[in-house]
Amino acid sequence: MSAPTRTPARARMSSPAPGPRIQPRRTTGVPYVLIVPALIALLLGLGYPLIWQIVTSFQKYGLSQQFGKPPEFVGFDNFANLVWDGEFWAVLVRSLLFCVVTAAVTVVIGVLMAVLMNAVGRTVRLILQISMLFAWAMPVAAATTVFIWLFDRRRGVVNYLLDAIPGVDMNRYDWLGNPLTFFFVASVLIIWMSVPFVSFAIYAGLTQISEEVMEAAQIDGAGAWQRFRRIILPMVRPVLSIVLLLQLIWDLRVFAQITLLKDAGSKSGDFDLLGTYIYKLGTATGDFGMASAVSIVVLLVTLAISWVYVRELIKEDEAQ
Amino acid sequence: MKRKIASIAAATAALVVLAGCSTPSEAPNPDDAKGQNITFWLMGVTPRTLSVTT
Amino acid sequence: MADGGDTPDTLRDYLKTEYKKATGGTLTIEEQGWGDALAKLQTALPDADNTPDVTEIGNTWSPTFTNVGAFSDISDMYDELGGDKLLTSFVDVGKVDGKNYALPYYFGSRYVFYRKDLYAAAGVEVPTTLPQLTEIAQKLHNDSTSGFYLGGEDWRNGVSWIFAYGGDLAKQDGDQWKSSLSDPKSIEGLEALQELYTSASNAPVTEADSTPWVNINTQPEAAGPEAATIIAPGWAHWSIGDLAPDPKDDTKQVATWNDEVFGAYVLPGVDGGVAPVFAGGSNIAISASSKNQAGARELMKIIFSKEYQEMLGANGLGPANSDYVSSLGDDQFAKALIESALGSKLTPAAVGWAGVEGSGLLEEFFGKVNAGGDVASLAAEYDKKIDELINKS
Amino acid sequence: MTAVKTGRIALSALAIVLAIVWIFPVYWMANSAFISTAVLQQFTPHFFPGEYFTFANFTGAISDGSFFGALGMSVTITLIVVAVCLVFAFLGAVAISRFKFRGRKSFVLALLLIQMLPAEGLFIAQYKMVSSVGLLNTVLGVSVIYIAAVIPFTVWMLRGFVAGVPAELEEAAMVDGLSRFQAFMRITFPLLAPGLVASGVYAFLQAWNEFTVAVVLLPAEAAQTLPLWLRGFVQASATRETDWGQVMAASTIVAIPVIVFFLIVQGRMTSGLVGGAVKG
Repeated sequence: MSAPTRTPARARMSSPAPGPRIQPRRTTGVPYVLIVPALIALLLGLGYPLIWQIVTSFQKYGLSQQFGKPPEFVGFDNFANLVWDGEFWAVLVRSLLFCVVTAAVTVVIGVLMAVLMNAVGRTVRLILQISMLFAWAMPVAAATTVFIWLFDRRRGVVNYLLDAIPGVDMNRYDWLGNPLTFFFVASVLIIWMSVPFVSFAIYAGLTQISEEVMEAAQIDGAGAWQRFRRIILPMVRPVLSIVLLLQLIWDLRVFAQITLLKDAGSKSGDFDLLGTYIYKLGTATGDFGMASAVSIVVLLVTLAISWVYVRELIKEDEAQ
Repeated sequence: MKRKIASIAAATAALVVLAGCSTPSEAPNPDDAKGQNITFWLMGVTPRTLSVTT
Repeated sequence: MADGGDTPDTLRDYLKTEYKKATGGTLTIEEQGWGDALAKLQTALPDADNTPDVTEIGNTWSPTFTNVGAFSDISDMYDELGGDKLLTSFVDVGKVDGKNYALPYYFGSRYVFYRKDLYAAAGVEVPTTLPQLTEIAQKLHNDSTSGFYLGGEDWRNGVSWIFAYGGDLAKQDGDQWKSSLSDPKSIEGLEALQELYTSASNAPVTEADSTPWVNINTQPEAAGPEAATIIAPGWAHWSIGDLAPDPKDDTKQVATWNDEVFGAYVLPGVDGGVAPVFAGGSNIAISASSKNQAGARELMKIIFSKEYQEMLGANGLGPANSDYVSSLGDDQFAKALIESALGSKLTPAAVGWAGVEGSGLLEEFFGKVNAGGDVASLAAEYDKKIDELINKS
Repeated sequence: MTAVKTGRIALSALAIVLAIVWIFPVYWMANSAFISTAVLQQFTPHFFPGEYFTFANFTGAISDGSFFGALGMSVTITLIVVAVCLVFAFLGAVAISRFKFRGRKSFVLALLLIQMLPAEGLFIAQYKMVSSVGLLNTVLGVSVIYIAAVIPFTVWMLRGFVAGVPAELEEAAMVDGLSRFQAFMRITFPLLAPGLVASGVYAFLQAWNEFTVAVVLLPAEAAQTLPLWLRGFVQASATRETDWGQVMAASTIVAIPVIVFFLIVQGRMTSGLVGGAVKG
């Protein structure tokens, strides 16, 4: 009676896909030739900057070095200053919290949106997908500008609508004025921007589940929730895990939206996330040695947090 | 449009050319101002913000 | 009427034609928005192939870039360009070891604009001392109209209260600078500012540099203005007045000054006289890495010529050369500009001052003071933070 | 049956509500673009242009002529980045999903690491590199940086697609006498089209929206891209307040090419996302 738990879908991550068995080719040069273009492009665009960043993180590199004074090797001073600098840890914790919450909500809404797309009729699905496309296509600078406009203290639509509710006085409420509501607006903006990609990716996974499996479960009386938990989720899990990882990485590195929102709000450090903090250290105060050190620490912290998951991804990749 | 085609042609040049480029040659005698084209950067006076208090 | 503030188009065209006449070469003028100017200066100035030949540099950034060697030594041109007639305080922030690198381009200043109708209705007079200003602002203040509109983080205006009570942002001992927010006089000024903000300003505590004239004009559909008094840079007066659709283009609004409704006065000192305000304006310098030193020097001569200085004055920008200050005219705005500029003070000429400004520490500090925090402990905390940056280059 | 019917209607209603929530900011941008700034200043928001309808914001936005230069730069850079990135990433994806070779694991790991590195700290080095070879203010200089930033994700995404196409199909074709390359091109490649579209869309958005690198590598006004052109509006001039009507019109103009590009690829893309990400 029980629905087959291991749906024979092509995309099962953990079990080798029944289709392609990679025969161990004669180890010709072909794979190396194939990855050469990508390697060259990466080296040309990122090679020098990465080396420069690693070297600079061990130097005292300020504006005078930018104007020709030879930089001074200072060993781990930059990293030490960082560790003892309370503000860095505050910004790091704030950014991690922000990216976990934003990424989680994005993916949850994305999954629900995908399931919804799968459940509704063709025309309604098209309407939903077109509106997602419009939202996804809107450039970051334009979307952030509009959100600042919507949440504006005096002329914003949000305050106007909330004010219309009897008993609610939101007149002149300064959304960007205190950290909590500032990050709420930032999170809503980034979720709004990211859901389209997530929902399309998950929807793609859903259409893989063969119709028979879903009908079989329904006939067996499995409720919507059981069907979701026992069939849809396991099926979509591989897409889900990759999309969640990417969303976490992107939301931890968010910069443009926060800069523009801060321009409209407060210049104080209490509103910084890692992106604006690094830019402030580097450009604004001209301490490029410190900014490089922070960037490397952020890379290591991101890797440390996602290592368990990344290793599993690599292992599965090997198994294929 | 001419500049556009030139930049596309440059783009399709093998990326290796990128590493090989050398900086343009030295400008004419710096002491004589005759014919020197110069640029002048102006700063917006006060920091303008996005604040919609305007 | 030129809209003042940045170098209006008439002045740019003049520079281009004059430069063409003098050298036969072409002058390109590019405006850098504030947000990206720092990143561009840091990358372009040191790069001989892409540096601007001449650049305006805010007088608060001038010490930092001058000290790291970004500009050419133009001491030999000092007298020819105006010598001692040039605004000395601006000259000093562009000088290292007695050599001139950046010279004053124009000066601006800030003074108070007020609503005469609201003052009359409340039966208050133009204040002659700073404490008096706080009193009348409190009388004028109500929920919909600020007695004195000032953003919580707006330190460029707030700093006048520190200066007025004899305090300063930082003090120099030897070649090192030390932040002096917790100096008793600075604390006295900050407490006075805190009292004014909390009791007479509806502006958000996180607002740093708004466009204050929006608050003193009566917006369409609104009963009255958002503020009875504001403090703004001199050139703001072109944007203050009765609002009406622009005859030339009805999608825009134009403000025409109205003497019955609007007035201006200089920020009064603690015991009368004039309170020192934050000196607006900027310096100008030749990029050390530029390959067109001669052409750049020609442009400097044109900019410091009598004709151009007087054009600056005609557009409400304070000429760098005191001989031509009269070109500002003698209306109430010119008088207020000159009178307030006389006592104006610059930010510390410390090597790391551009870094201090960029860090946002001052916005953070003034925001917390105006939010009602304990001034003494905040001052000590931020003195320490600023000291880490102020001597760093 | 009615229970299922009403359930369906409820879901459709929810879908419509969500569609409205997601389209509303886009609508608000377009709506404000057709309302004059003076009216936008008023305290009551206007949900329809109605009698305030004006086209002045658009003409104003394009009037200073720098728009077409910026559009040209953005289109040129974006097309080059998308084309080069797809070809190089596709080859890389084929390598890591079709072959076993030493260094494969570290290559895949390196691709992920690059995406974790914050970009804000790199622009000084990128400027030094690009200006040292005299490529500031050029399409090539910026494209090289963008391609390197976009390839890692694109290789990951395409890898899933290539792995999704069974190798047996190729072998069967080879048995019929096709060469290895012909088999690949005739069998596997057509199945990858949706995957290429989906990755192309990602690369397009990255290049079209990029701002922080462009600010430094395209300093000259003549070389600015659309995001820089838009930023210029928001910072207007020091004395004029931000002209919100023009900002919204400029934002709409910047958004239109992207929306058109999306609608063209929309069909292929949704099926594209179907294939690729699932194999990821």
